[in-house]
Amino acid sequence: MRYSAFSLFRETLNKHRGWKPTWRDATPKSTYDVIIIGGGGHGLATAYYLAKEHGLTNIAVLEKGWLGSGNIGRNTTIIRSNYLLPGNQAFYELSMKLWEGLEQELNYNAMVSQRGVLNLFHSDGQRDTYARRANSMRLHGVHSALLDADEVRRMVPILGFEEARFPIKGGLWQARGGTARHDAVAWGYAHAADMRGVDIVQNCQVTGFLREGGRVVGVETSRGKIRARKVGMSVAGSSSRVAAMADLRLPIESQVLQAFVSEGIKPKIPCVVTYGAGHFYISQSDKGGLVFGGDLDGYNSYAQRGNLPTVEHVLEAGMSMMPSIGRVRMLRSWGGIMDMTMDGSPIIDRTPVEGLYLNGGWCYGGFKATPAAGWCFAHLIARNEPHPSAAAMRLDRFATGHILNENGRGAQPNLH
Amino acid sequence: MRIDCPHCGSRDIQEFVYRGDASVSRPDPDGEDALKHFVDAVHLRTNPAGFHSEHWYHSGGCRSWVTVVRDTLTHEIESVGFANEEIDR
Amino acid sequence: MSGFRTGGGLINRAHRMSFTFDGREYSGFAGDTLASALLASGETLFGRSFKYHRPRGVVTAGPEEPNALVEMRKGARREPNTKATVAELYDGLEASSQNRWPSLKHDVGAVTSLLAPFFVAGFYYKTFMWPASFWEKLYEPAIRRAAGLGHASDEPDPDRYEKAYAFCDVLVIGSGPAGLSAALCAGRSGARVILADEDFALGGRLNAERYEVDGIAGHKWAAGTVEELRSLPNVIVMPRTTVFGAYDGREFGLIERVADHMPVPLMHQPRQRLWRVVTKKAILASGSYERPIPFGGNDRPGVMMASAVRTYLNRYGVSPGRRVSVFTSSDDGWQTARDLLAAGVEVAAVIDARPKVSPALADFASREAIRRYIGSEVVATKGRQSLSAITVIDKTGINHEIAADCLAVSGGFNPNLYVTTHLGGRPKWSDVIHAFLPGTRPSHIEVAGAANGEFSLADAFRSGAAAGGKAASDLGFNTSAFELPKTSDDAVNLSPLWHVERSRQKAFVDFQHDVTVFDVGLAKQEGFRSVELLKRYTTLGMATDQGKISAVNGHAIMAALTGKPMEEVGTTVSRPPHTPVTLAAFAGPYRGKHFQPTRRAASHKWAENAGASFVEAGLWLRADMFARPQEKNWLETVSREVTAVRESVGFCDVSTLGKIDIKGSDAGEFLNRVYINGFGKLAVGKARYGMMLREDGFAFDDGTTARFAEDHFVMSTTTANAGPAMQHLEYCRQVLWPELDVQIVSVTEQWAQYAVAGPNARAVLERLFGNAWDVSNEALPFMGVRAFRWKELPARVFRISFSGELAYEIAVPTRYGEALAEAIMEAGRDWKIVPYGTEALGVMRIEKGHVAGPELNGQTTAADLGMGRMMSTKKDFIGRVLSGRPGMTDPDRPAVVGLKCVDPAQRLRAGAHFLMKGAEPTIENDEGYLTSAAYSPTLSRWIGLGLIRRGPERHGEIVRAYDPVRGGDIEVEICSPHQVDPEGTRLHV
Amino acid sequence: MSEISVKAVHAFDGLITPVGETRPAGVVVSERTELALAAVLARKRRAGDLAALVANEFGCHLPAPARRTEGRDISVVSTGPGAWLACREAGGYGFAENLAETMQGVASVTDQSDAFAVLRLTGPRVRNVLAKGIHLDLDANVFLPGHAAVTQCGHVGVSLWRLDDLAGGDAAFEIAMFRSYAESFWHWLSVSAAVYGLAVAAGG
Ligand SMILES: Cc1cc2nc3c(=O)[nH]c(=O)nc-3n(C[C@H](O)[C@H](O)[C@H](O)COP(=O)(O)OP(=O)(O)OC[C@H]3O[C@@H](n4cnc5c(N)ncnc54)[C@H](O)[C@@H]3O)c2cc1C
Ligand SMILES: NC(=O)c1ccc[n+]([C@@H]2O[C@H](COP(=O)([O-])OP(=O)(O)OC[C@H]3O[C@@H](n4cnc5c(N)ncnc54)[C@H](O)[C@@H]3O)[C@@H](O)[C@H]2O)c1
Ligand SMILES: Cc1cc2nc3c(=O)[nH]c(=O)nc-3n(C[C@H](O)[C@H](O)[C@H](O)COP(=O)(O)O)c2cc1C
Ligand SMILES: [Zn+2]
Repeated sequence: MRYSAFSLFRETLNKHRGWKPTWRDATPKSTYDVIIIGGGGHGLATAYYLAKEHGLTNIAVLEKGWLGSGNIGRNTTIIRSNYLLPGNQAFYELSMKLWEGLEQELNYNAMVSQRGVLNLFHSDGQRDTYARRANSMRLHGVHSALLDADEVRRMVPILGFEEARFPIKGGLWQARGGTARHDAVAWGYAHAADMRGVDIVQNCQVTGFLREGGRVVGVETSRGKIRARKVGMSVAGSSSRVAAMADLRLPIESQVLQAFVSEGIKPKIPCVVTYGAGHFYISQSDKGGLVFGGDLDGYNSYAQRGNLPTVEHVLEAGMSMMPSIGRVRMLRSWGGIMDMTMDGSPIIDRTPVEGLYLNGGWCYGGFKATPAAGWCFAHLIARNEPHPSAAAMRLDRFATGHILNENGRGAQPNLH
Repeated sequence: MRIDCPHCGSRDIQEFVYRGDASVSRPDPDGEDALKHFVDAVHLRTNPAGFHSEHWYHSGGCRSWVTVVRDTLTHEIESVGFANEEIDR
Repeated sequence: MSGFRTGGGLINRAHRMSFTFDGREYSGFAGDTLASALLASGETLFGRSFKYHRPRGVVTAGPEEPNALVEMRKGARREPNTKATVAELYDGLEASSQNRWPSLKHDVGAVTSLLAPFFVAGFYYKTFMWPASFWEKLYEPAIRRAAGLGHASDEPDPDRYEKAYAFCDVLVIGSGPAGLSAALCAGRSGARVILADEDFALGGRLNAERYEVDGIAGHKWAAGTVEELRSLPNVIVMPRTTVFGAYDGREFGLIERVADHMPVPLMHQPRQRLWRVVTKKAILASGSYERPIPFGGNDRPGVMMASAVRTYLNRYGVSPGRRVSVFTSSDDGWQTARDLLAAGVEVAAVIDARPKVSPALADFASREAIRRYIGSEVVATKGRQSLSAITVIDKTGINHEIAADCLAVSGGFNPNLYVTTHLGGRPKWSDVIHAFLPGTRPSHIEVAGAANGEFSLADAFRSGAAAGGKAASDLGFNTSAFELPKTSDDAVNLSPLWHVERSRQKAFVDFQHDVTVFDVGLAKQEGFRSVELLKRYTTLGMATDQGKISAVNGHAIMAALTGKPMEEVGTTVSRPPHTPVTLAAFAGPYRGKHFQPTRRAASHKWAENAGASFVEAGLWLRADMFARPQEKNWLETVSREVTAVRESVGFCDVSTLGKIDIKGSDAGEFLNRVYINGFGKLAVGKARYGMMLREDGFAFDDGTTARFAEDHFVMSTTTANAGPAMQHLEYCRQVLWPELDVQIVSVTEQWAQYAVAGPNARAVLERLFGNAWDVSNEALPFMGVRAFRWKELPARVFRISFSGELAYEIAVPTRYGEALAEAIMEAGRDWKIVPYGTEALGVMRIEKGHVAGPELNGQTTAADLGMGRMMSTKKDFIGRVLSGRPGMTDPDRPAVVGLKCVDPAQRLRAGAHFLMKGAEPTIENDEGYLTSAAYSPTLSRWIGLGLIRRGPERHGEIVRAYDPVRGGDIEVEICSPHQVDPEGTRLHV
Repeated sequence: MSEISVKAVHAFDGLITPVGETRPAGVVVSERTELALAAVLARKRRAGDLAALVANEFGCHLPAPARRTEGRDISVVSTGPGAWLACREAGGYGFAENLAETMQGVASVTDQSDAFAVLRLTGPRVRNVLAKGIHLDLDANVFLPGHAAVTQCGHVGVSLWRLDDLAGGDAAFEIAMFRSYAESFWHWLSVSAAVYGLAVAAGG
């Protein structure tokens, strides 16, 4: 059903009796053309673009829990396309373009909010690194700006300029960056995919692969065997576990990343701000909560929760960056399982097992990638060849040495 | 989380730096297929959900490298020992 | 006006306190909360709800409060969303209402209430999509302004916060009857006990009920017990301290509100203290939360929890109303009626939803002549901004309107089990108590009392004592028999009532977020059936109270709608913090200037006096230049410093570079394996430049390493990498090659080390050291090192050079660092020696083509940095094998070159990208980028280092340094990185 | 050229001052400026010989992990596997040099006298202060005289050891940190101890 101010008005008169499920609660069929494992943002977007751009209709998305229970439901919602390396930047810009028309495309308000992203810097060295990045963005045709301390102060006066251990010297600004309502992205893609006939199956955990002659021909699930010509994995933090069912080892470690939300307050922070002297980033949700996070806890974990030292580090940086948030209270903390790769960049590629495709390794940056990841993964599955914008995100890059390491920290996932 | 350092005793994880899977060892650089083995050792991980044997460095303490066997589902630590039992103490 | 002060209560009537709410003056007593004092003054309207801006009053008497949120204090100390029910009254307290404009009584935002039929759950996902650009401009700002409750101050929080650590055998969470008896049992055994309670008064429900314990009033028993506990040396009692989370390693997070009950903290006192407590056992005795019954108009100010009404009566001596009715589905509501009568308050009616009540209750009602409606429900309420009447539908279906200014509601109790779930435990449904009980949980957490669903007072004592005794004896302490206090038993006899179906008015499940019973139904209809989806779609349980009193009702309604049993429907995950915790408390003292420690070199004060400015280098502060008053700008200063070094002599503190002592009979072999070049054969008394890779083949760190003895090297690392380098070497030593005899220790801090550089450097050293050693070129040639004595002190000299000039680095023990700086200045006076900072250092290393941080950025290989040929082919070393991957040896990779501006008047900036002349500025035409730039006073132009595709083959070519973010696009010539003295003759003089 | 004098500057020079109400003081502090320190790292497979040597030369055991022992004119703190910090009052730079000679081939010895700044902390509230920075159980019955730890205090790495109690019964600790951190450490200490009163020991 189509959503609009008009349908809302009509349903209000109708006491809202006519609303249909946002997506059907499908029961799995025995065979599909394509099965996507994982009902997160990426899996749902992939299914949607497979249907819309590649004309496939016999598609299922299998989700082990409730829709959106993974990282799409627990991220800090930052979207941006301000990457350094060409292998990444073109991809994230494709994503940004897709974000910009997303609501109209999906007929669902995911509250994409281009309020701007400000990355602070504190030294000449950091400034030069950001200049390199900002110029690289310009070469991609993407606007970027390098602000000095005064311009930053005008934009966000409540930053900790005074008494700073690492004084703010300026910032990298991307006006088109911002946030989106994370859950609604999942629901919107689910809604739009469902409208195109995609089966979205919740509470259906993939427990193994059906293989014939080395090829994957379907999956075993908690709800029985399901056959498919092609199977795509979009399971984020579970990539290694699912890949292991196909006897694959991936260049991935699963680590926990925490995020936090404060009690709701009146508008205080106009854009997304990240700290350059510590791990901290913050924005304010439309509900008024300050949504913020920091660094990984730093060890392998599937527990979906973290520990206090990280919380303390995050807020030591947070209070240094924005000392007036001190008397606001933390309402809730949670964790997500990050599929951290060895170079901090993702993988969208075929696997060595025929019929099995991999979209993973999104580390803590895959929310902004959602539309483009779906777009490129759909392309890969449908055409069996990488999309040009994701051509660098190959699985064999570690063997060939074509590393995509944005921060230069090396093959150590917890340092990205 | 606290790690029972075999030298120092029970310490907060803040004192430790994590490195990762302790089951991978440095391949023989002169062996056959050394390149492939190095690619795998440096990059591929079993990444189990459950017990994981991993290296931590007690940087804020005795500077030992220790091997911790820990359940990645519960964070429960089963054992801690020096990373290389050969090391002189 | 409706509430009033009755007699009794645990407040100190001798200590009157005045305070303001929305600018109006009120008074209360020590021991009051803001809520009790306002209720006593007859206020009913406390705030406005989140979405519809509906008038709201107090619902509870504790931290589970959804409605009565206020802004406390003013100015920089203003804090939003404080629950009036836990805000301890102090003299001069200032509070104001929030989420309303212009005033609490007249709130324009309340028009949204008229639009409520549109504003059902999730409406915004369906609209505001057209035109697309209106979202940021119009819709979103409007939504953001309407949302959000209170205002935070924009000024930095002026208060201080502290952190602290504690260890104990038994942590008891909650000081009600269960917690007190647990603490007593464990404490008397000698175990180290910490008893924490978030309340300022210890005793839990003992302070709120009219219990008798061992023949005395319950609160007196509590006070006596607390006194005994405080007298035990092994017990720590912590009031005003919330256990907000359970973490791994048997650790708990606690927040102690040290000074929130005062206008400002005392001198030297923190406002709050964040505790991390590691315990062997924990006993959760956190009690329970009473849950409401959603019925039409149940959010009207005056509708309260029945147990809260008792708390106000018994603890604060306040009746929230003059004519109170009770709506209950268990015996507990009757208790409220009893207490009201005892306090002399009129009970208008008791409405019990159960078809039958016990004879005892019936007797009681008859005896007291209470109007009672059994098998009946409240379906509607009346009143403008506070309750004036309720509508009851009796079991025959007849409506009765009953005048009442307060309605006490009791829908049963939910154990406060949240802390048991923080480590992944899941609650389990109990059909006996019709609530969730602690389910799976870590073995070190025991639960007692109401938190464990043991709701009677006797059970609380018994289970608390048992848990405390067991914890202690499990830990090997001798526990003696514990005589349980004598009390009456009170049964609950609950029949759950999840909502009143016959209501026509809006029935609220989540008060703060305005989630109604209708919204839950809509969520179900639209497919959001999992309780987690229900939560996210409707925001049920996402408000500042985290659904403590509302969530289970919502889940039960969903269970009924979907026809599923509660154990299958389950409940949402709760997460720390248990109740909201001030952000600043997590930061403690480590914020602002003290965010990270600052490391100062021995010359710091000296440099400060010499006019230095400083720059952060990791945690260190380093002098970046020594400006003179007459100098116009930094460029003039830096150029002067460079010129002084190039023409005469300068000196620079290099102490912050990492220095690592490497000793042992295998030290040479060890270095061979970590450096790409050979060190095993380095002669004693010599130093060599070395480069280390990571195992993945990328450059890790560089520096010179000197050999002082066959079995003794001193390695130097970059300042930033000193720690990681140490860690890496320890890994190599301990894990990779434990068979080697190598010992390493950081000596960075042992030595203050200064570079003395320039054509006159030797002359200065001669003057400085006299005949302590032979400074001639023959005796100490380039790359020679030596240890010697200077004024009885151990000292070292290294003839190495970063500046490209004749240079030495001299090291003495750190406490003499300042003395050495002075001595060098003195010795160099005749040559007009100048101190120089990191800026000049940077210029000179660029002139000399020495790579540093901007080139060693973790993305470059040794070959990229022009050191491909340094990689030994005779030995293995870390990173050798993976350096051979095709992507790493690709000749197209950008490699390091020097750059100079074609037009000497133009300025270069690092971060510019290289484009061919005439090429379109697109990423396809990107050739590389400028890593470092500096004005070279030696060459009188801006020069730089850069990484450019096939760079070394392109010397002499002119390309563009394209820097659109700073408006730059200038021509530069590619050249050798070594732009000054490329032959290195100056080094060897 | 005039004669160059070399004056030592100690890590806490100019920093140590009383804080808060100090009658009576909860914590008393002094800097141990004359302590000579040396890192002693056993050579491969020579730990046994080193222990024998130390017993012979100084009449004390090499301390077990997390312990400190005192011998003739020396004290030794365990800092890691095969690693100790040897201390001698007024040992000067000769201390490490002589040790190195004595231990030739058995241990690698490195002078650390100037690397660390050492404070002595005593007083009735010393544990309360340390508990604000150190995540270790310092209870009087748990962390005993002769116990030692290499750990962190706030954000600063420290070595800590407990001495015998003072005559009046107050506990006494010494805490060592890299000297460049002195100013930051002092800030932490003075702020944490202010409520109890921080006094400077006579002669300290
Ligand atoms: C705290 C936090 C903050 C973050 N912040 C940001 C940010 O600000 N910006 C940004 O761009 N990114 C951010 N991210 C990263 C981003 O959330 C993820 O990269 C992205 O959501 C991953 O893609 P997804 O949505 O498809 O993953 P998910 O939502 O995790 O989807 C994967 C799904 O697969 C399902 N699944 C797993 N195994 C199976 C199986 N065997 N069978 C069936 N289904 C299975 C899971 O249940 C899950 O629903 C953050 C992540 C976290 C945790
Ligand atoms: N009549 C009924 O139906 C009924 C129902 C439930 C409870 N009760 C009564 O309640 C009492 C239960 O005793 P109890 O000891 O189990 O609970 P309690 O409610 O008396 O005490 C719990 C205490 O824990 C504290 N607390 C809760 N969470 C905390 C946290 N995270 N950190 C620090 N402190 C925290 C509270 O401030 C409170 O003081 C009995 O008196 C019982 O009769 C009666
Ligand atoms: C951007 C964002 C905003 C959130 N805002 C709130 C909020 O206002 N209130 C709340 O209770 N939880 C909020 N949450 C957290 C969720 O309740 C929940 O913790 C998170 O989705 C992870 O799920 P889990 O805790 O159930 O594992 C928010 C989460 C995100 C990602
Ligand atoms: Zn240790």
